[in-house]
Amino acid sequence: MKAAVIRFPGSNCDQDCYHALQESFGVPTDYVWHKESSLSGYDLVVLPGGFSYGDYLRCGAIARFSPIMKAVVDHANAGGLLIGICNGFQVLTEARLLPGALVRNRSLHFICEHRFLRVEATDNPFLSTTQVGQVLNVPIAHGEGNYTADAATLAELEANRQVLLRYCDAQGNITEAANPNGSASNIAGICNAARNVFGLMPHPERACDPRLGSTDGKVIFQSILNTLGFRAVA
Amino acid sequence: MKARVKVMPKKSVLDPQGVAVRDAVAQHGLPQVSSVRIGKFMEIEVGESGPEAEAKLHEICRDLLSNPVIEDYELEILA
Amino acid sequence: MKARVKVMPKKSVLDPQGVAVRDAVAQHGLPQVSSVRIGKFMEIEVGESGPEAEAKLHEICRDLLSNPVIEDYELEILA
Amino acid sequence: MNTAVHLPQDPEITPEVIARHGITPEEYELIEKILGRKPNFTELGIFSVMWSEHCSYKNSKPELRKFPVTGPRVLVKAGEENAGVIDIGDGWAVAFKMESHNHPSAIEPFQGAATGVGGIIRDIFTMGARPVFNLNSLRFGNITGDDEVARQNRRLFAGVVEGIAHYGNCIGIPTVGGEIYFDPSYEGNPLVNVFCLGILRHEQIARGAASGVGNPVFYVGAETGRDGLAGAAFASRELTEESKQDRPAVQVGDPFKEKLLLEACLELLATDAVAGIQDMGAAGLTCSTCETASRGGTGVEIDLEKVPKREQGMNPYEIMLSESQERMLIIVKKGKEQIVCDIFEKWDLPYAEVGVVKDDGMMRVKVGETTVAEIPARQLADEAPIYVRDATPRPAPVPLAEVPGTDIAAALPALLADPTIASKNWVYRQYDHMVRLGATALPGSDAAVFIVREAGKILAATSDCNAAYCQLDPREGAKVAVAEAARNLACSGAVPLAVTDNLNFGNPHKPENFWQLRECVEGLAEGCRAFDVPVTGGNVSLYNESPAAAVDPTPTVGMVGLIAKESHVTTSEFKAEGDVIFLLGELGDEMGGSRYLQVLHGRKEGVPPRVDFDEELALHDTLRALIIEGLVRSAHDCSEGGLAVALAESGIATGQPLGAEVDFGATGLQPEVLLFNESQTRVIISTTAEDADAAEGLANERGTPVRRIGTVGGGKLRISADGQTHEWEVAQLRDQWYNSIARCMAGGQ
Ligand SMILES: Nc1ncnc2c1ncn2[C@@H]1O[C@H](COP(=O)(O)OP(=O)(O)O)[C@@H](O)[C@H]1O
Ligand SMILES: [Mg+2]
Repeated sequence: MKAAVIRFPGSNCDQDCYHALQESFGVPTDYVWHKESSLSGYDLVVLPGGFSYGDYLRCGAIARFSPIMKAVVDHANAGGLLIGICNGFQVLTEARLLPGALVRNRSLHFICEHRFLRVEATDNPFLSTTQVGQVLNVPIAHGEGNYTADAATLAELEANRQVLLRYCDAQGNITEAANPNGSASNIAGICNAARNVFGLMPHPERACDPRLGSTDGKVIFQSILNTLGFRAVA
Repeated sequence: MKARVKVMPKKSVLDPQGVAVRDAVAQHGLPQVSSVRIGKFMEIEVGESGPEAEAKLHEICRDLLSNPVIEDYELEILA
Repeated sequence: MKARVKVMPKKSVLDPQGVAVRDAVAQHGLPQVSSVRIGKFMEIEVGESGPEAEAKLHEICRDLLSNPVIEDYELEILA
Repeated sequence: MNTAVHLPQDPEITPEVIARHGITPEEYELIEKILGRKPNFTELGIFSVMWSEHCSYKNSKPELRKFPVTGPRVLVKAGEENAGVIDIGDGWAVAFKMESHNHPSAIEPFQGAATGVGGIIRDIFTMGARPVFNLNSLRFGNITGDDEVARQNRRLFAGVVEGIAHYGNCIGIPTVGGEIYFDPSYEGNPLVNVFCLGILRHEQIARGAASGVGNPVFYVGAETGRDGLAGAAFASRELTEESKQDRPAVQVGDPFKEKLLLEACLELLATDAVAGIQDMGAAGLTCSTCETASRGGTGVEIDLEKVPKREQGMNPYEIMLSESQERMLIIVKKGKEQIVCDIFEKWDLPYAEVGVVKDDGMMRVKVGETTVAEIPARQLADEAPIYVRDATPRPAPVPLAEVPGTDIAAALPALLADPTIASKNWVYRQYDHMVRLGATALPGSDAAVFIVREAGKILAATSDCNAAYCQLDPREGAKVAVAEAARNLACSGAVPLAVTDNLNFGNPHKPENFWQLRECVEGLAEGCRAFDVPVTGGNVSLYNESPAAAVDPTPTVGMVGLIAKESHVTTSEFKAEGDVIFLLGELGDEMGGSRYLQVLHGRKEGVPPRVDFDEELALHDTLRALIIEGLVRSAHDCSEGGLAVALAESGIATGQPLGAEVDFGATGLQPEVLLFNESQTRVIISTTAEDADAAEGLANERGTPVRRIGTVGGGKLRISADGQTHEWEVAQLRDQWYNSIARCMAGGQ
């Protein structure tokens, strides 16, 4: 299998995603520059975190029109696995590959800290190795991670079990206090109806090395690799 | 062609910045403030003009300058 | 009282957001775009009214809603 | 030779114009002598910025020569280039430096702090290094209370933090540590010192010299605008008719541009196309052209018509003095121009060939065929007049007659809630400190510990300076700053490598201020010699004055260390119930300049703590030996707030606070003195119960004072001494300490 990490101008978690895939899991991984137009041959496409185009206008608004995005959309429409982390999630919503939008954190502050996430559904390629209700400790780092959508969209997300991760406390309770940014229904990550596109604000790539405080992010990569039938060599 | 674009958060959408500013306005001597909504204002100058360019500009407003999921835009063509 | 406040970056202050958007507009079918400047637009509703409240609102525009070092504001009182 | 013309629209050079440029009559005479004629307006402007304190260090250079700058690890010395470079082994090196942006931050905290971060990052990648982390050292007036002054200080504080976060987060360089003090002396004049460290291979060191006559000179990065012009030492009225409004002193930073510039420059430096590279910081194009020429022993000629500009109608004076951000000057090897073009096209950045390296030692500025400035580069860049200012000693600090008592039960929570001591989580959670997968000790421990993956190295870094001590006794205070920095590194398991410093002082024309500067420099120099750490560079910021007086003298020390093995990484928080607590060092008794006196009694007075470097070094060596033996579970140095605060902090650093049962036995000390004195050379460590004897034995063997003072555990911090016991709920202490700044910022206290 092969993974692609897309580099937009202003991406800054590209190397971290590359590191997690290539070093922690031994997945052959390439950087793909945003001016490229093809993603053929890649089984997994990652839109990394950062500040694409400085996050000017709206986060992800300009990156969405990068040349590579046509190929990203085609990849998703063909059923390929696509994951957007943080700024990548914002790009996915701007590109309408995922519903809703991400707006300023309730506190108006950027927040960087470890947070607990509860797994809400496992019948998808991204959390297949976890249990519903499992609590993951994964860092967040964003200023605009406040997920919002109209009531109909939210209802549909719930009905289809497209909400994959919610902010919770250490015991797995979904509480107001556990919500770092004001996100609707404590949403931290969602997938599309076809369940092959996943967007999340937390950074699983920052939780793959015990020296960084948590390895709970690994289950997400492991699930993807299992789905793709990849056996780690590293 | 010169144009002005106003982009405002939809009424139904949460505007965290508006809420924070409303509270600050209340603290600052206008306690009866009931609402503040914050959007963007853009001034654009382009060499192109004519109906085709205007149509293009509308398209740009819809696709790039605003996000219809959360925002509405108003485009005013000046000259 | 209803009011509208427009806050724009001062003319020769760098507006990095405007520059990034200008480049994006150029890519989007209006290659002759020469300038984009981006500011804020606020709609405010307050219970207070009268000259005193208006003066207060001006003060709030200057101290809270804009940063006079790099921005100018325009306040329009609607009713 | 010397053909620079007078442009018709330029003002005449009158004594007033000269004075407005901050140039003295003697300096002006020297300028005429260097040129062999009168300068034109552009040339006068160029001299005024190059000979300003900021660029020439004309008031501080003789002092800076007192720092030790050499050592076996020094690859690039202080002052040689934009930042010093230090060997860290296996062919790897680090470049790091600290810089101030105090005045810009006072005017516009957000942009002032943001562009400060942008500037220091450029200094680092100019060296060919990839920036890997940032620190920041901040000082503000008081933020507690509901008066207008406190509100203003909170606005400054919030704006500065947001500005640092904005720039660092966007560019993707983690801000992993720092320090913040609040003191009335910084009212209206906050200090914003930012630090950046980058990593590079030895063979990647880039030079800021214009070498190779005939090589083309490239301008890359953001277009030039009128940014920063009103900030220079003159009124801008004469420049053109345009209103002052259009001449902002404030530069707006664009971290997105800088991210592209950083990637493009590093990509370019990895080719062999570059002969020299220099960032455009203060005095942008002026400084970069004359300094590269001076370093290269060459001349540089540029054509302003070719410079990418953001605004129309800029005259040579404006272009040369603009402080627009995110720009670099690159001397390209002839024939390799296309490589530069390709890379900057790829990154969608402006670039232009603007000039050429000459052999005549001149900085020559042209507009098309017209020469608008022509100045000998070396004299301009390196031969500014140097002043040795008068120094008048201030009175020696007066020993305290007695130590006022207090309600001890209330004193510890009050100290923990003091914003200077309280947790800085309100600040560092706004900073992305985790990007680049390096922060292994998260902010909150004694030093930032960072894994540099590309090099397989672990670095520790800290910034320290207790300016109250320096105010009371500048020399001793500066020594303490070095000792504390080294101690923070030792507590993290690191060996110090080198130091960068930022000297923040008041107006040097006031002899008392200049004396403070000199004393502090000599104190720092002594400290650096004692720990055998060279100073690799730094920054001087003078004229820091609050309405009342100069700021407290603040010689900030940034120190970087190396941790040999992963297992040596040590953090400050207690790890488990039942662990044994030791004090390494003496009980201490120095109360002068303590937070206790300042916070609880409103008194900044007395003789500040003294440091004995031999004892200090011996303690660090013992601590490192204990760490290497694997005996240390936690180590936390005693600084502001003394033993009681250090013990409390060790227990409350995490969300699961741990109490402790501590007994000092018979000490004969007044309780306030025992608990809150700030004597140096002390560290609280914890070990497992099994390792306790071994640890104690090893410390004894090495002759380091060691006391077994208690055990970790329970929900209370209980401290006994001389037959008295005080106790506190750790959950409450944690709340006081952890949430204090957030409460202040939510309005008052
Ligand atoms: N401005 C800041 N930015 C990031 N981290 C900070 C800042 N100020 C303080 N910290 C962190 O808070 C912790 C405590 O700082 P400080 O009280 O200065 O420690 P010490 O007294 O041990 O030197 C350190 O980990 C430090 O890095
Ligand atoms: Mg401290």
